[in-house]
Amino acid sequence: MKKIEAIIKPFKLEEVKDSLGEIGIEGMTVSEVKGFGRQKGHTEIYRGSEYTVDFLPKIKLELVVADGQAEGAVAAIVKSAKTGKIGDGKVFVSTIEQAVRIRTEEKGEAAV
Amino acid sequence: MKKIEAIIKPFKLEEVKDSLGEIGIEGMTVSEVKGFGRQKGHTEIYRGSEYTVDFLPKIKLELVVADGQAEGAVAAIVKSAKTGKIGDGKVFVSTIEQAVRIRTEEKGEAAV
Amino acid sequence: MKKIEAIIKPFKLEEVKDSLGEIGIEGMTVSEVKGFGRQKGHTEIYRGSEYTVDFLPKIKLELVVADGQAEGAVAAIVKSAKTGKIGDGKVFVSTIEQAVRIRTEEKGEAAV
Amino acid sequence: MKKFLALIGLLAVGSMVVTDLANAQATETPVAAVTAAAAEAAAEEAPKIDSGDTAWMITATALVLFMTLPGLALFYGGLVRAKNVLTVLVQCFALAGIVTVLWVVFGYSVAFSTEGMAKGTVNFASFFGDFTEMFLRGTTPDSVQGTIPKAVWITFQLTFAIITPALIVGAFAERMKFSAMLIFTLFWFAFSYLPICHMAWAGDGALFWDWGVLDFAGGTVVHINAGIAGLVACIMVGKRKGFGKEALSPHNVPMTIIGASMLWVGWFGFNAGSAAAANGTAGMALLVTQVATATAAATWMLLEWMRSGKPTAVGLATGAVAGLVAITPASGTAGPMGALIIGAASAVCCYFAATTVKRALGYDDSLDVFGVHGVGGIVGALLTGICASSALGGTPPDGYAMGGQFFTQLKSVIVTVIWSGVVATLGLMLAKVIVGLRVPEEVEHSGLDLSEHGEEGYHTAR
Amino acid sequence: MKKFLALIGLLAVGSMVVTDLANAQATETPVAAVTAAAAEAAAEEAPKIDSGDTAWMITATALVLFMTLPGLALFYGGLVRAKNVLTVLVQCFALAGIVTVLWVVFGYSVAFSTEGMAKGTVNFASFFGDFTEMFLRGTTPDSVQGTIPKAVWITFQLTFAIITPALIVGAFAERMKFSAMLIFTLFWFAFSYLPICHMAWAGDGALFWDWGVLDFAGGTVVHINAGIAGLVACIMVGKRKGFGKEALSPHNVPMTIIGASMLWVGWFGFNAGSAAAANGTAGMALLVTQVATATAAATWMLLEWMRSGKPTAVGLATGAVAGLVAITPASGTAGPMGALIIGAASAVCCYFAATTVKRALGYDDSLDVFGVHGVGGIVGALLTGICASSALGGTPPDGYAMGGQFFTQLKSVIVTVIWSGVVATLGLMLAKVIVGLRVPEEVEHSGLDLSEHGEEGYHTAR
Amino acid sequence: MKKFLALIGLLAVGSMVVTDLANAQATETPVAAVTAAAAEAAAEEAPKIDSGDTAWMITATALVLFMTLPGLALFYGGLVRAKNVLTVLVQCFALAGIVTVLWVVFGYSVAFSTEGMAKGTVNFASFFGDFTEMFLRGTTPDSVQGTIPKAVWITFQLTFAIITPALIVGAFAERMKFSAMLIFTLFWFAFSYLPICHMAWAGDGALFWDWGVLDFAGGTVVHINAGIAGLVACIMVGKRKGFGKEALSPHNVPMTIIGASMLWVGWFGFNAGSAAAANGTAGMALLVTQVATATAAATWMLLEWMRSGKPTAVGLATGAVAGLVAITPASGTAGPMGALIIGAASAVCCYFAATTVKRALGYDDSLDVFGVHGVGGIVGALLTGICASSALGGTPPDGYAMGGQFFTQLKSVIVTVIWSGVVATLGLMLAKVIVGLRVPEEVEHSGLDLSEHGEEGYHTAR
Ligand SMILES: Nc1ncnc2c1ncn2[C@@H]1O[C@H](COP(=O)(O)OP(=O)(O)O)[C@@H](O)[C@H]1O
Ligand SMILES: Nc1ncnc2c1ncn2[C@@H]1O[C@H](COP(=O)(O)OP(=O)(O)O)[C@@H](O)[C@H]1O
Ligand SMILES: Nc1ncnc2c1ncn2[C@@H]1O[C@H](COP(=O)(O)OP(=O)(O)O)[C@@H](O)[C@H]1O
Repeated sequence: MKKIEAIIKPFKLEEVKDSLGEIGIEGMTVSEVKGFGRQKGHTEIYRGSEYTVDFLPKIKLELVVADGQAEGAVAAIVKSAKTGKIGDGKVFVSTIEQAVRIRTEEKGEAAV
Repeated sequence: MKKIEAIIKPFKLEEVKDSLGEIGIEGMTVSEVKGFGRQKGHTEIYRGSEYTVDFLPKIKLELVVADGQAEGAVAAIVKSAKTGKIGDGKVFVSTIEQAVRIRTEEKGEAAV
Repeated sequence: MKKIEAIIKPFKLEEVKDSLGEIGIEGMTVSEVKGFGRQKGHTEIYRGSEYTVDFLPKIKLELVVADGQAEGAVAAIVKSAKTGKIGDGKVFVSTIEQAVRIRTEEKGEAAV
Repeated sequence: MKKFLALIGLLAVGSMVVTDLANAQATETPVAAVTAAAAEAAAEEAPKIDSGDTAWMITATALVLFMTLPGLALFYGGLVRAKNVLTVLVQCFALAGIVTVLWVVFGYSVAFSTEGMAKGTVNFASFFGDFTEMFLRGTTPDSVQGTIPKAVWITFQLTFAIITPALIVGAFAERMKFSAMLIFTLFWFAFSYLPICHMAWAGDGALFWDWGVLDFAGGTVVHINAGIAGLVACIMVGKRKGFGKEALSPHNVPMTIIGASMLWVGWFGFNAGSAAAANGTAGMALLVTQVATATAAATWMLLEWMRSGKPTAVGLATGAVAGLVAITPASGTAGPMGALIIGAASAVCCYFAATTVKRALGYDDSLDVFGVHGVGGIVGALLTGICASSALGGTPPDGYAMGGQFFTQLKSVIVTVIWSGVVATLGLMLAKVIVGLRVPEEVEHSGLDLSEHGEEGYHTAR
Repeated sequence: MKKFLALIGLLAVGSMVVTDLANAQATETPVAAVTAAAAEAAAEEAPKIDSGDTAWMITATALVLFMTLPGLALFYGGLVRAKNVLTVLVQCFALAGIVTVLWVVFGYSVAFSTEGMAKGTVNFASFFGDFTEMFLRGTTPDSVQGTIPKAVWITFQLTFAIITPALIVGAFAERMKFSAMLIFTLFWFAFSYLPICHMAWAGDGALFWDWGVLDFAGGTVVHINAGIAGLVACIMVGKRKGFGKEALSPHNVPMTIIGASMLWVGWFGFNAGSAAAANGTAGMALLVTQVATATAAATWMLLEWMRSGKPTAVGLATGAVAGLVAITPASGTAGPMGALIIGAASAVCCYFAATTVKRALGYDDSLDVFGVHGVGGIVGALLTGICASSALGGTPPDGYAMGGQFFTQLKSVIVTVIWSGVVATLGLMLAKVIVGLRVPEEVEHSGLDLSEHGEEGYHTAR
Repeated sequence: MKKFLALIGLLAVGSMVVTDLANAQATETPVAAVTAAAAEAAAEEAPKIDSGDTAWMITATALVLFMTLPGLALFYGGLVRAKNVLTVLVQCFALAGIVTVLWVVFGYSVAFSTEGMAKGTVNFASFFGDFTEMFLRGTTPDSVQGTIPKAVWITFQLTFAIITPALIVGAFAERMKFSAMLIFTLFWFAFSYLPICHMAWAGDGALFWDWGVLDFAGGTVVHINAGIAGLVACIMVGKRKGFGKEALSPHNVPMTIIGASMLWVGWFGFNAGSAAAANGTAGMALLVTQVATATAAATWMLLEWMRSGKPTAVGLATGAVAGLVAITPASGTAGPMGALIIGAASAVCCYFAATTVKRALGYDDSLDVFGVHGVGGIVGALLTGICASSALGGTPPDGYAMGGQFFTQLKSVIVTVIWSGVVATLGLMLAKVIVGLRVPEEVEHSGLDLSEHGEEGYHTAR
């Protein structure tokens, strides 16, 4: 199985979720993160002192899929998360050795 | 070493932590996440308009353990996190190549 | 490519970010987590009842780097995150098989 | 829902029957009784509106409503877990809405109507008013009560009727069904709040009034009454899942501090407003309220500091509320010295009630309604009898004797405890039969906000 | 910025021209008109300050400012997404600042100056005051208005002038530029708030006043006026990205509940303060405000409960505001029974306006300014005509006839709707030409707080 | 803890010695001095309670307490990082508690007792009162001060005594030990707040009073006094870790806005309440407070807009507070025109003090206590002398001459700056010796809430 981690712009979440749904992927875990990269941060002002905030709000998506689904999932994410502007984010793929569904104790691809 | 990631129901955290403690695992990192899966979301209402919220609050547990401990840890998590109802969550296992304890710069299994 | 995950003390974030910047690493993703380990938790008091809070606030840093950069990055993190006191945290390294930059669809090391 | 609506009807009919009985019994000539707070003023000639008294009493009314909305709602809301914050807010807000309607329909009349009352006579009318003023019939802009418009007096008293049931919700927070809460508290409102209010404040012929009980702003009526109902409720509803095992910590302490601060400020309306005039009594009530509250907060802080080395925010806030509760009945008769005593005593007693005693007995009074309002109310009611003494700088009523007054206070405490306890038990049994008291276990785990109210308190994601 | 400053200048000049015209027209002998609220009092001999009335009116002024800061700001702030919370707070706060300055410079004079007005004569002065009291010239600590210091009266009225434009910002929340908002609302303030206020309250010779319109505390002046401007604005500014597709959920419901509670409490100042005295009228206004608000909150709750099984916190709060809006014009003439009617009716109408109607028509009135203030204001204005009837326990004015009064009310509603609608359209066109109405799409995605104000609402990381 | 308790004892004894000296010196016939605010009223025949004045003053007292709890606590609480939010809230709350007790025990007496004072004579009693009214001995519901109950007057003044030390905590926020804070501020309260209050307001024979200083509501007593103590404290305690390197950003800007709004509203009690009556002076104080505050907020906004293109929420709030501070001493004598001037001037001066000057000098006044209260207080005190002129629409005192008055104001500013600076230094040295000023570095990193108070502000997990 593969684990796909995607860092995306927050307002793209619904779209990405829907496009994953279209290819039959309906399990994922989402967290709020802060990203640091080429996209420049913003300036905040506090009583006249400006300071730069480098970390921007991003959403991290984690989904574990069967090996065969991985490519399709990555493509779906890339397509739906793209705005073409800097800061769109990244997708990372790695290997998962075992998966267990807690409720049923099913293992492997049956579990994801 | 193995990395175990478990997505569980929030109110199960204490129990899971305790059952891991019983088998001697006392290091872990926890984060608040939102999960999307078979468990159907809930309906929220805002001035008479209902909308569905698909993402449910979950807790993600990450722990890195020595290879030999992995199986026991997974079993402990599954046992203590199970309610038998949909949405209990998943456990994923993958490989970690290196671990460093920052304080002492110990490496490998000594570090986890 | 390697994925480096580091759990550090929150107030060290700026320092770690800067020392990674010095060795040319300028992409990373950060999240707020709670850590459980040897560092003992604290006692909170609520109307005269004391209870122990085991989970301490930590910052998790995730960065994917080219294989060659991994060692340097780990060293930079360890150096800058260390206080020598318990609870300084861990660094974990694992393998990433694929990376995609969403904006450009660049793949592999070009994407990180 | 349907069951609930049916019940409302039942309640109304029930009250009517009760009142008809009352009227039937009342054979003596009706006496034009005046309420406690307005007594002095009314002693003078023709009733005329005083603009200063009116100005203060409108303000006091606003302040007392402010105690519930948002004061108490925030105080409680911050103390529960994030997944249940809205239940507490909704309960306070909904009670404010419904109790107001009931007050207009029959509440004011049942609490303050004086048909059939006669000084020194204990009859049905010593416990309940009747329905002569249903829908506030007869109240116009020109109606006068003492030196203020009657409409102001009615609204001022209404704000007390709102906060009292709202206080109770802290006891069973985080687990009771909203529908069960409504059935229980509205039943209790009709059969415990209204009669105790009547006994204490309806004037000559009312039970406590005739006994000479000193309850300036509602120690029995509000705090003991609510505190006991809370104790009964939290026991009958049962403990929260995880109680005693996990930390069920406050989700937002600043919210609790805001709420406590608003309670403190609003309480000036509660206590000084109970003079029903802007006079010396009101002024002294203002001062002693401030002194007792501050003393209790400081005392609680010292207790915590000595026992755990850490004075907490929740502790300071709780101490302040304990002081406010305890000075309430005494605020018309105690002086600054009495306020110091009452403040310190209430902090010590409530501290041990909410910590040692609660732990020992094992009931889960989520937000310490009994520990603070019940215990603080009793301590205050009893010390009121003592601190009225001029030896302690108080302003005793005519014919005051410390021992006798203490005993009188004690009697009223006992009656209130029993009355409220019985009515609360019945109300909870009723709610249990109709809708059941508790939410299912899964709901308790996932939080009541979503299941009961279809909302979550916070959506922090952007 | 520069464009904006230039515009402010323009506005000022514009108003001056208008007023000069007004003065030119005003050939009749000036009449010393008194404002609505102070009318009764002024009927008596020499004007003298009454300390009770003054006490109440200073307090009422504080209460009405409290409605905007922080009441309304919080009510609105909680309902938007976290990334836009500061825009709403800044808009309310900035308006409080700027409107105060404009009020001193020319606003009060344009609203309340009575030069050229004569009972029964419709002339320019029936619509606009003039500039004779610019910079509040002539107002000293000794100036008296009715039975209170004139300085208090000016400040009290100012707090109404602050909240009205602030109400509008809810309609276009989460997408409008701050600069555009200022241009639009200040234009609208000058050319819609001030004249409608003048028509309703400036005294003999003013349009609505002469018609005999009953608008005790600002149904036309404040709520319909703001509600219509909000409707026009949200349509012209366009929908939020994601509207109708995603849940644009409130980021902090407790914040909204706090705000609604503060509006409720502060509204006692708004309505009872509109008596300009601490008298029986103020007392009855207090009572009916409480009753209508509570009834509306409870009604909204029941509606939700029946339709979705879940009474929500936002629903209760919205219901309360609907009730407050609707009782506003009626609070000087309705009785408790009328308050029950107005409360229930407003909740039902606003509920359907903010849900069914809005969905059907598809405009994005972010925080339901039109649905609650527009619709609630119209329902209230019309029912004011009916509930003043003594048959419903009201206090009708001399010569009252229900049908005629209803028609009079209707006329004032129609004039307000058209006037505000036209001025709002012009103001928005002006803002569009000068700075453009909306922020760019990326800014809307990432949140207006950062781009417009260089700040984020929350930094939760330690 | 033990050290701390011992110190409290010491403080008390210290004050007693000082006062005995005072009494010894006071050989002249005691003069029945009246306090500033009540002077006019007292001039009339027999003192009698006026219900309107009383109504307003009870309300004003509630409003001023509201400024501290929760106003100031929230204003400050939102500006610190989440890990320190409770320290600020606890400090404000604890000070409210302890200062109240000290006020009853000796504070009021030391501040307002007039034994030994004589018009035109500078003696010990010009600086300190004595202990004749310890424990408020002799104050009953019938005691009258001017036209209000003395109990109200005492409580009103108490609320000023509470907020002043609470203001200081903003300067050393996020790093000072709670115990050190208590030792320092209570020492300062006894030896700087009480005497400066006495000098300004105790009546004939008091230093500033005899000089003819205009300080209507506490420019010297409250703001300069606190601002200087804050400056000294933040320098002596040292900078926060990370100051100047990282963004030490406010964790909850809405909380700060709520707090600022409450300060604004509560300040009507502060300023208009300082008339000690509901009269024309109070009315004008209400108006000028509103005008100066709004002008300052708008000015600060424009400054930010011009300099960085982004008007911020924190900026608007800070501007408003600057305006409130500056109008405080002037609120009894300035007119609307003066309020515009004072508002604009204070915003400009405080803006540069809190930004450019602070940056240049490099001290870490965490929440700009000196920049806003110190600088705003001085600007206000000086402009009070100017804006009292009738040429600017002010209400000058008898014998007013602009130059002389300006000089008099300046003298009082200088005395206050030196006095407060010296006492603060001593108090901090004392605290340093007994418990040390700062928390350890690790505690500063992990947050003071947990280590000092055993609590965390927020538990967001469900
Ligand atoms: N090497 C990396 N490792 C982990 N996360 C990264 C890395 N580089 C970028 N990111 C994440 O991706 C986000 C977008 O990256 P950025 O360089 O700003 O723009 P782009 O994706 O358009 O190249 C960052 O905010 C960060 O969260
Ligand atoms: N393929 C997946 N990848 C990552 N996380 C998943 C995946 N499927 C489910 N999850 C996580 O597990 C949680 C539970 O899954 P769900 O399908 O609802 O129920 P169950 O675990 O009982 O099958 C989800 O809320 C989500 O957080
Ligand atoms: N086995 C583990 N797996 C994942 N995270 C761990 C593990 N052990 C420790 N951590 C994380 O590292 C943090 C620091 O660990 P701790 O044992 O307290 O101190 P130290 O790093 O000094 O040995 C913990 O709070 C936790 O977040």
